[in-house]
Amino acid sequence: MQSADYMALLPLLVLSGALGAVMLLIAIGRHHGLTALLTLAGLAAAVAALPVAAARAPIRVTALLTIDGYGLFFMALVLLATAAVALLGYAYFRSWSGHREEFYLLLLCAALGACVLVVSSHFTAFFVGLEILSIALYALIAYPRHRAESLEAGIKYLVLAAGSAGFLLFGMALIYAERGTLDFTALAAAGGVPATLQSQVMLLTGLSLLLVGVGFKLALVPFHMWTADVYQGAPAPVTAFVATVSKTAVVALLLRLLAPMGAQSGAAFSQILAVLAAASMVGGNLLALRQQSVKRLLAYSSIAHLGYVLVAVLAAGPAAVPAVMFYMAAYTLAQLGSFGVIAVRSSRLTEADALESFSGLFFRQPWLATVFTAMLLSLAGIPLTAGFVGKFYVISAGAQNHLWWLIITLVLTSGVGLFYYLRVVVTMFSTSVPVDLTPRPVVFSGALVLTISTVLLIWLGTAPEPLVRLLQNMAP
Amino acid sequence: MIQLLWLIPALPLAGFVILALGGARLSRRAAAWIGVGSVGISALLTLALAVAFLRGLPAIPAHIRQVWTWFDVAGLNIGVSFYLDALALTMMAVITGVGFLIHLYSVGYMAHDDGFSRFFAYMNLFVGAMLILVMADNLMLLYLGWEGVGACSYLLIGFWYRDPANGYAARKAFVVTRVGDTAMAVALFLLFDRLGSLQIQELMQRAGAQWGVGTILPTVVALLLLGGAVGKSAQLPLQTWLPDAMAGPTPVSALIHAATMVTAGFYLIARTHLIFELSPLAMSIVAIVGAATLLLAGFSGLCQTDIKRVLAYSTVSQIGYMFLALGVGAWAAATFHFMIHAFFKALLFLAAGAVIHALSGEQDLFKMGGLRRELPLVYLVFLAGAASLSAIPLVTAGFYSKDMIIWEVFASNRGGTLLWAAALAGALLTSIYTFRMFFLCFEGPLRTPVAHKPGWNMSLPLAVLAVLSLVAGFLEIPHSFGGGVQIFSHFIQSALPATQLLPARESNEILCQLASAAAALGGLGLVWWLMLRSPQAGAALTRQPLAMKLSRFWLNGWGFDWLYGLLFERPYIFLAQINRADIVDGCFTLLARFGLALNALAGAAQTGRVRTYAAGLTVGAAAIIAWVVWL
Amino acid sequence: MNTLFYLAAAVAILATLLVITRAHAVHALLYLIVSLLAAALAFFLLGAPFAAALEVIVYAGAIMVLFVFVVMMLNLGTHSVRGERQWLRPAAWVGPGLLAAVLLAELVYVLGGWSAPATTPAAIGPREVGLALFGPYVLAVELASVMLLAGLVGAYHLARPQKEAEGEA
Amino acid sequence: MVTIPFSHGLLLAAALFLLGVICVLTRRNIIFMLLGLEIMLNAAGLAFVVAGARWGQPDGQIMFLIVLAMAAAEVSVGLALVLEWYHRMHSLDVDQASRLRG
Amino acid sequence: MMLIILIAVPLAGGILAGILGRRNAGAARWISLAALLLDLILALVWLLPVATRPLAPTAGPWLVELRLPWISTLGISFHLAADGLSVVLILLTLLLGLAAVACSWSEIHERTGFFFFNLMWVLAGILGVFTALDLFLFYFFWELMMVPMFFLIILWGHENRVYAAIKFFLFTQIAGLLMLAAIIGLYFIHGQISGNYSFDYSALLGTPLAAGTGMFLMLGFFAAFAVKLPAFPVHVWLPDAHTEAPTAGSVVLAGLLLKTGAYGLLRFVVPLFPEAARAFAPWAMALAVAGIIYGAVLAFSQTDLKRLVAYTSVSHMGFVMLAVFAWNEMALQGALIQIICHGLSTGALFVIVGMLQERMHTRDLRRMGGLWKEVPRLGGFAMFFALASLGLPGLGNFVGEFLILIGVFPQAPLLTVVAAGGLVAASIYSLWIVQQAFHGQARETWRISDLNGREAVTLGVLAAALLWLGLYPQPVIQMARPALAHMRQIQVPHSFPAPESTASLPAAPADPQGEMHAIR
Repeated sequence: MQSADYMALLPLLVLSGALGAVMLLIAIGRHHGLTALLTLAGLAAAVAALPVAAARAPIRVTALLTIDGYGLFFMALVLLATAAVALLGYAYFRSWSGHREEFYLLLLCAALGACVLVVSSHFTAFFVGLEILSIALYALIAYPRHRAESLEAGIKYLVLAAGSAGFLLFGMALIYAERGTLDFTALAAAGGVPATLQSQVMLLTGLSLLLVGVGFKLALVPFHMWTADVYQGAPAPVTAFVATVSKTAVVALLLRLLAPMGAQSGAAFSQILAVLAAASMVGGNLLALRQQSVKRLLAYSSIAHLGYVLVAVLAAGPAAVPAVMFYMAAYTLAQLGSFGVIAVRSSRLTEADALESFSGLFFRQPWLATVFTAMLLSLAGIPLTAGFVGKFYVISAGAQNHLWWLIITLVLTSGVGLFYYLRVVVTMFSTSVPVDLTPRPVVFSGALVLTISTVLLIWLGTAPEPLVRLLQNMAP
Repeated sequence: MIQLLWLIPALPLAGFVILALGGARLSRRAAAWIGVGSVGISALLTLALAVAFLRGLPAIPAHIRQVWTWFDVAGLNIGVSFYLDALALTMMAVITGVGFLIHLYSVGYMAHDDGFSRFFAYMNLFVGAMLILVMADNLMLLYLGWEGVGACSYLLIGFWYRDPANGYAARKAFVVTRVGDTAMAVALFLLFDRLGSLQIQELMQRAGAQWGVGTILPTVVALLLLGGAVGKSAQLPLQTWLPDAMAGPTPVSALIHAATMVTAGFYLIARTHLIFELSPLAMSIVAIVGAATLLLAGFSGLCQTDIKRVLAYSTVSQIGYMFLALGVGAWAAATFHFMIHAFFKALLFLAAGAVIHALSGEQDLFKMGGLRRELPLVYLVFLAGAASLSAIPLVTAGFYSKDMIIWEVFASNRGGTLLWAAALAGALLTSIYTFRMFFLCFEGPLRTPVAHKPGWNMSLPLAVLAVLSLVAGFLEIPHSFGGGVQIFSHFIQSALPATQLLPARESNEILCQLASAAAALGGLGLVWWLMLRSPQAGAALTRQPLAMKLSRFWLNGWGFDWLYGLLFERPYIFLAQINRADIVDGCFTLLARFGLALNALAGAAQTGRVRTYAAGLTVGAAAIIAWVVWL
Repeated sequence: MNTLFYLAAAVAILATLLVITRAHAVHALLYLIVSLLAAALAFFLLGAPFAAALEVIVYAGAIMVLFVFVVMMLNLGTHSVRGERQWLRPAAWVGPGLLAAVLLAELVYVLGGWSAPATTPAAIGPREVGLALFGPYVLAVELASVMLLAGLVGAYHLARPQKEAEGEA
Repeated sequence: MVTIPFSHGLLLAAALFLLGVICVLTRRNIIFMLLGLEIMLNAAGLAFVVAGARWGQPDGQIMFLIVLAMAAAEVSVGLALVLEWYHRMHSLDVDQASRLRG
Repeated sequence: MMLIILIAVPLAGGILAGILGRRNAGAARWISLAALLLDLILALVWLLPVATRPLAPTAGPWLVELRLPWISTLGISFHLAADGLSVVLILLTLLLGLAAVACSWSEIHERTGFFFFNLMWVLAGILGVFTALDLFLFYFFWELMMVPMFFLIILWGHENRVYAAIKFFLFTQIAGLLMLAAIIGLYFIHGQISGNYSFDYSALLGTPLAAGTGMFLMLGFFAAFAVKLPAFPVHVWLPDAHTEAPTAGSVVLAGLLLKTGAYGLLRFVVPLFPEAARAFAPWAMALAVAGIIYGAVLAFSQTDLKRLVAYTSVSHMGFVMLAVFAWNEMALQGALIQIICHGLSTGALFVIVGMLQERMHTRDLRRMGGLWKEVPRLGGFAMFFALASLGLPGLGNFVGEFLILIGVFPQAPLLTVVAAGGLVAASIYSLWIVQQAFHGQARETWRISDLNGREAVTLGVLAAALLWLGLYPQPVIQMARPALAHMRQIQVPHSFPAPESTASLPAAPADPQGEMHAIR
C-alpha cells in the first residue's frame, strides 16, 4: 500500500474514522443531536474526500478495490443518501427516549459496507462489503425493538439475507473452483481460454447461485418476497436506506462484475437476466396494484424499478453504464423523498404508511403532498422529474441494443405502475373527509431533505445535461 | 340589375339574422315587417331581375355573378357565386312570390303564437337558403342551400316543440332526407374525382365531352343524384317523411312542403339534366319512380282523414308527375307543372290552414263539413285550388300543366303507354281524393263551430293564389288548341332542351287530352255520386272488408313506416341501446380485472411467513440453474 | 487416506441429517458439533490445516457455545420439544425435501460432469494463509473488523435489557 | 493428503448445503433455522476450501475465514433478535412472525 | 424567442394565478384571462403577419424558429418552430383557452387559484406540443400537459372523477410511453446510419428504415396519437374523462387535447414514416371509419349529455384520421378545418352542458326536456352548435368534413361512402340532443336563468368563428397551404439501404402527388 493508495482510499478511511469518532462520542456521553451532527460531519468529510480520491482514479488498491470514477460516483450517491437518511433519522427519532445513538453508528457501518461494495473488484471485498451492509441492516431494521413489526422484519431479513448469502457464497466457490481466481478482471480474462462445455456449465451455475444472492438484495422476482414485509416493518428512514443505498450499491457491483464478463457469460445468462427483469417489472407492478400500505406499495414498486434498471444493465452497451447510473440517482432521490415523507409523518408508535392516512393531505399539508406527488410522478416517469430522464435513458440503452421485448414489457408494466402511483396521488388530493385532521409539524431536518431532493428531482428532470455529461465516460 | 342578384337571397338572410339576434325583444309588428318585408323586397327584386333577364334573353341565356371565393383547395375552387337562367328565374319567382304571399298570410295565421319572431326567422332563413339552392352556380353551394332548407324544414316542422310527436316528425324529415343528401354528396365526390370540377355548367360540358351515352359512370352519378332528389322531394322510397311533416304550422306546409323545398329534387334533376340524358337507364328509373310514387301517393291520399295529410299525399303525387315528366325528358312540362303546382298547392294549404284556423286547430276531415256558408271565400278559393289540382279541363291551370305532362309521357321518345296509363290513373285518383276532401270539408252539416274568420292578410294571398291557379295555365296552351300559346316553353328552352316527341304519336294529342279530361271529370263525378248523390252507396263501399283493409293499409302509407321501422329504425336503436355501455370499454375493463386477478395471484405468495419466502428463494435458484444447465 | 475422507464425509452428512431432524435443540447442537468436527477433518485432509483448526475452535467452539447459551437462557423444556414434534409432521418434510432433491440433482449433474485434475494438492499451512491474509487481503481483514463491529453493536442494541418505557418520549 | 476428485469435495459441500436449506425450509423453531443457516454457511466455506485446494492457493481458506467471521457476527445479531423476540412472543415459532404480509 | 414567450406567458400567468388565487379567487380569474388575452394579442401581432405573408418558394417550412441547446450530449435541443399549421392551432388554443377561462368563471368556487394554475399549464403544454420540433421536447410537452389535466379532473371533476382521471392518465401514458420507445428507436437507427445522434425533427425526417422496423416505430407513434385522438377502439377513456371533467376541462380536452393527437399524426407519423404509413393506411382508414360510425351510434344511446357529446368527438375525430392517412392536400386541409371546427363546436357544446349543469345540477338527458321555454337563448345556441356538429353547410364542420371526404374519395371510395353514412348518424344524435334537452315536454319543473352577458359572449364568439369558417375558410386554408405542401414533399426517404424495402413497395414514389392509394 502506497500513499497514493491511501489517498484513493481516503473516503473510506474518513468514513471509518467517523465511525470510530461516533463510537467514542457515544461512549463518552449520549447525545442525540451531537451524534447526528457528528455523523453528518463524517459523511460530509467523506464526500469532501471524494475529489481527492478522484484525482488518483482510476487506481487499483490491492486486489480488492478499484477506485475509479464509476465507483466514486456511486460512493457519492451512497454517502449523500446516507446523509439524507441520517437527517430523516434525526427527525424520526427526535422524540424518542432510549438509545438512539446506535442508529448512526450502524448507519455509518452500513454506509461503509455499501461504499466498499461499489468499489470492490474482488469477490472477497464484494462479500465483506455486502455483509457489513447486511449485518448493520439487521440491527437497523429491528432498531425500534419495542415494535413487534420491526423485530419481525429484522428476523425475516436476517434469515433470508443469510440464506441468500449462503447461495451467493456457494456460487462464488463454484466460480472459484472453476476459474481459480476471485478477481473480477482476472475472471473476465480467464474467459479468453476456450472452456469446455462442462466448465462453462460450472461457471454458469456459479453465476446463477451468485445471482440468487444479488437478486435477493435487489429484490428481483422471485427473490422479492421479503421486500414488502421488511419495508413495512423497518422504521421509515431505514426503509429509505434499504430501498436506496443497499440497492444502489449492489447494482453498481453487479454492473462492475458483469460488464467485463458479459461476453463470456453467454446467451443463457443474459436470458436469465432478461427473464428476471421482465418478471420483476411484471411482478412488482402487479403486486403493488391494490396495496393499502404506502410502504408496501413503494416496496413493490421498487421491485419493478430494479427490473427497469436490469434492462439497462442487460443492454451492456456504452449507453448502459450512464443509464444505470442516472437511473439509480433518480430512483434514489425519489425513494428518499417518498420515504422521507412517510418518515416525517410517522410517530413513535406507528408508521404513517396507511394509504388512508394520506387522504386529503394536500389540503392539510399542501407542501408535503406536493413533494410526495413530485416523488411519485418521478417514480412513474413523468416529465419535469428526474425519473422521466432516467426512464428515457433506460429505454435508450435498451433500444440501442434492440431489447425490444423488454422495452415493451417496460412500457406496459410502467403503465400498470402508473395506476398505483396515481392512487396515492388521488388519495392525497381526495376531497372526502380526511381520517387524521391534525397536521404533524415537519421537523427541520426532514424538511431539508425533502426540499433538497425535490429541487434536485426537478433540476435533474429539466436540466440533466451536467449530470449526463459527467456520467458519459464512466464505464468501470 | 343583374349586379344585385346577390341581394335576393341576402335580404331574407339578413331578415333572419335580425330576427334571430333580436329574438323576443322585437315587437310582433317589427318582426312581421322584417319577416314579410325582406321577402317582399326580394320578390320585387326578382321581378325587376326577370324583366332585365327577359330583355337580354335570346342573346344571353345565363348570367354568373361571383360574390366571394368560398374555398379554393387543390383545384377545387368553390365560389359563393350565383347562376341565373330561365330555370333558376322560374324557381326564384315562385319562391319569392309565393313565399311572400305565404309570409303575409302567416302574419295573420301565427298572430297569437308565442314564437312569432322565431317563426319568421326560420321562414326567412328558409327563403334565403332555398334561393341559394336554386341560384347556386356550383353543386357545393347548391348543397349548402339543399341542406340549409332541410335544416329549416326540420326547424319548422318541429316549430311547436312541446309535442314530442312534432319533434319526431321533424327529425324523421331531416334524417330521411339526409340519407338522400348523403347519396348526393357521394355523387359530388364522384363528379369531382372524375371531372375535376363542381361548377355545374363546367360539369355538364365535361360530362358530355368525356362520358358516352349509356356508360356506367353517368348512370351511377345520375342515380346518386336521384337519391338526393327522392329524399328531398319525398319520392319512393324516401317518401315517408312528408306526411308526418304536416306537424308544422300550415304556412310551413304550404311554403316548404308543397310549393318550394320538396320540388328541389325536381330542380336538381333539371339542373343536371345533361348527366341524366347521358344515362337512359337513369332516366327510365326517374320516370318509373315518378309513376310509382304518384300512384302510391294517390291511393294513400284516398284514405286520409287529416286534411293536411291528404294534401301532403297529393304533393307527393304531384311531384311524382314532375319526376315522371323529367324521366321522359319533358323538361318544360315538368317545370311548368312545378310552377302551377306551387300556386295551387300553396293555395290549398293556405285555404286548409284557414279552415283549420277557423276551427281552432281541427284537422280531422270528418269533424269538418258545411263550411261553404261559414267561410265562403275559403270555399271559393279552395274550390279553385281543388279544381286546379284535379286538372279540371280548360278552366284550371292545373289542367294545362298536367295535361302537358300526360301528353308528353305518351308522345316522348322516352315515354311509353304504360307510364301514360299510370299518369292517367293518377289523374283519376287525384280528382277523387281531392273532391272527397273538398266535399267532406265544405258540404254536409256543420260539425265544428267556426271560431275565427280569416283577416285581410290571410284572405289576400288566398285570392291572389286562386287567381294564379286558374289563369297561370294560359301561359302554355297546347298545340291542339288551335296552335296554342307557348310562352313558357319558349322561355324555359333557353335553359332546358325541348322534348323529343315521337312523330308517330304526335297526332294523337287531342285524344290524349280527352282521356285526361275524362279522368279528371270522371273522378269528380264518381265522388260526387258516392258522397253527395247517394251517400249510402259510398258508405256501403267503405264497409267492404277488402275496402277497409285496403283503406287501413293506404292510410298508413302502404306500410312503409312500419317496414322502415322494422328494417332500420328499430335495429339502429336496438344496437345503440344494447351497446350503450360500450362493449369496447367492457373489454378494457375485463383487462383491468385480469390485472387485478393477477395481483391476487401474485399476492398469494406474500404469506408473511419467512419459510415461504425462503422456499421462493430456493425455487428461484433451482429454476435458474435448471435453465443454465439444460437450456 | 481417501477412505478417511469419505468416512468424514459420511459422518458429516449423517450428523447433519440428525441435526435437522432433532426435536431437542441441545441434541441438535451436539450433532452439529460432530458434523463440524467431521468437516474439520475433511479440511485437514484437503490440505487446509489452518482452516481445520479454526473450524474446531471458532465454529464448534465459539459459535455453537453461543447457541447453547441462548438455548439455556430460553430454558426450552419438554414443553417445547412436544411443540417441536407437532411442527415436524412428516408432511412438512416433503416440499423442502423435493426442492432440495431437485437442487441436488442439478448440482450433481453439474459437479459430476466437472472434472478437475485430481492431483494431490500441496498443503497450505497457516504460514501461507497468514502471509496472504496480511498481504493482499489486508483490507479484507480490516473490513471484517467493521463487520464484527456492526454485529457487536447490533447485538448489543437488540439484546440490551429492555426498559418498559422504551421508545416512549 | 487425499487424491479424491475435487468434485467429490464439492459434492459433499453441496449435500451439506442442501441439508441446511432443508432445515431452514422445514423447521419452525427460529433456533433451528439459525442452525440451518450455519450449516449452509459452513458448507459454502467447505466449498471454498475445496476450491482453494484445487488451485493450491490460500485464497480459499481466506474466504473461509471471512465466512467464519460473518457467521459469527450474523449469529450474534440473530440470537439477539431471537432473545428479543422470545421475550415479546414467548415462543420461538417463526410462523408467528407473519403479521406483515399481503 | 417569441415562441418561448408565447409558452411562458400562460406558465407565468398560471403561477401568478396560483399564488394570488389562494387569497383572492377573483384575482386568479382576472390574471388568467389577462394572460391569455395578452398571449392571444401577442400571437396575433407576431405570428399572424408572418403567417399570412406570401412565402418565398425557396424558404424553409418554418415561419419562426428557435433552437437552444438543452441536453446536447444526447442530441436534444430546445427546438421550437411554427409553420402555418402551428399558427392556426396556436390561435385555436388561445381562443378556446379563453372560452375555458370564461366558462369556469362562476363554476369554480374552490381552490380557484390552483384551478387556474392547472388550466394555464395545460394550455402552455399544448402550445408546446404544437411548436416543439425536437422529438424529446415534444414528448416532454406531450406528457406535461397531461398532469395538470389529471389534476383538473380529480380536483374539480364530478362524481366518478377518480376513475375517469386514472383511466385517462393510464391510457394516454401507456400509449405515450410506446411513442417514447419509438422515438428512441428512431433516434438510434438514425444515429447509427448517419452518425449524427439527434432528436431533431428535421434531422430525423427521411431516415431510411427497413419495412418491418419502420412499421413498428410508426405504430409506436400511432398508438400515442390514436389514443389521444381518440381512435376506435382505444377511445374508451374519453367518455369517462369528458363526463367527469369540469367544464373547462372538457372544453380543453375536446377542443385541444384531442387535437394534439391529430397534430401528431399530421406532423410526425406520416412525414417520419412515409412508407410504413402508406402500408398502414388501409387499416388506419378502416379504423377511422369504424370510429366515425361507432362513435355516432354510441352517442345516440347515451343519457348523460356530456357523455353523448364525448362520443360525438370519437366520431368527428375519425374524419381527421381518415384524412391524415389519405394524405392529399384536399383531405389534409379538410382535416385542419375539421380540427378547428370540432374544437369550436364541441367545445361550445361542452360549455353549454356545463351551463346546464351549473343551473340544474344534472347532466341526465332523461330529466331535461322543454328547456327552450326557460332558456331560449341557450337553446338557440345549442341548436346552432348541434347543427354545426351534424355538419350543416355554412358552418365550419361541413367544410372540414366535405373536404376530407372529397379528398379521401379517390383513394378509398368505399370507405368514403361508409364514412359519409356517419353524416346521417350525426344528424340522428345531434337532433336528439336538442330534442331531449330543449324540445318536448318539460319532465321536471326547472326554474333556471338564461344566458348572462359573459356566457352569451363566450358562445357568440365561438358561433361567429364557426360561421366564419363555414363561409370563408380561405384564410385558414391559405395559411396552412405552404405548411401542408412542405409536409407532403418530405415523403420519400433519401435512400434505401436495403433493396428489399424498395422491392416490397413497388413504384411508391411514382405518384407525383404522393397520395397513398389505399382501397380502390
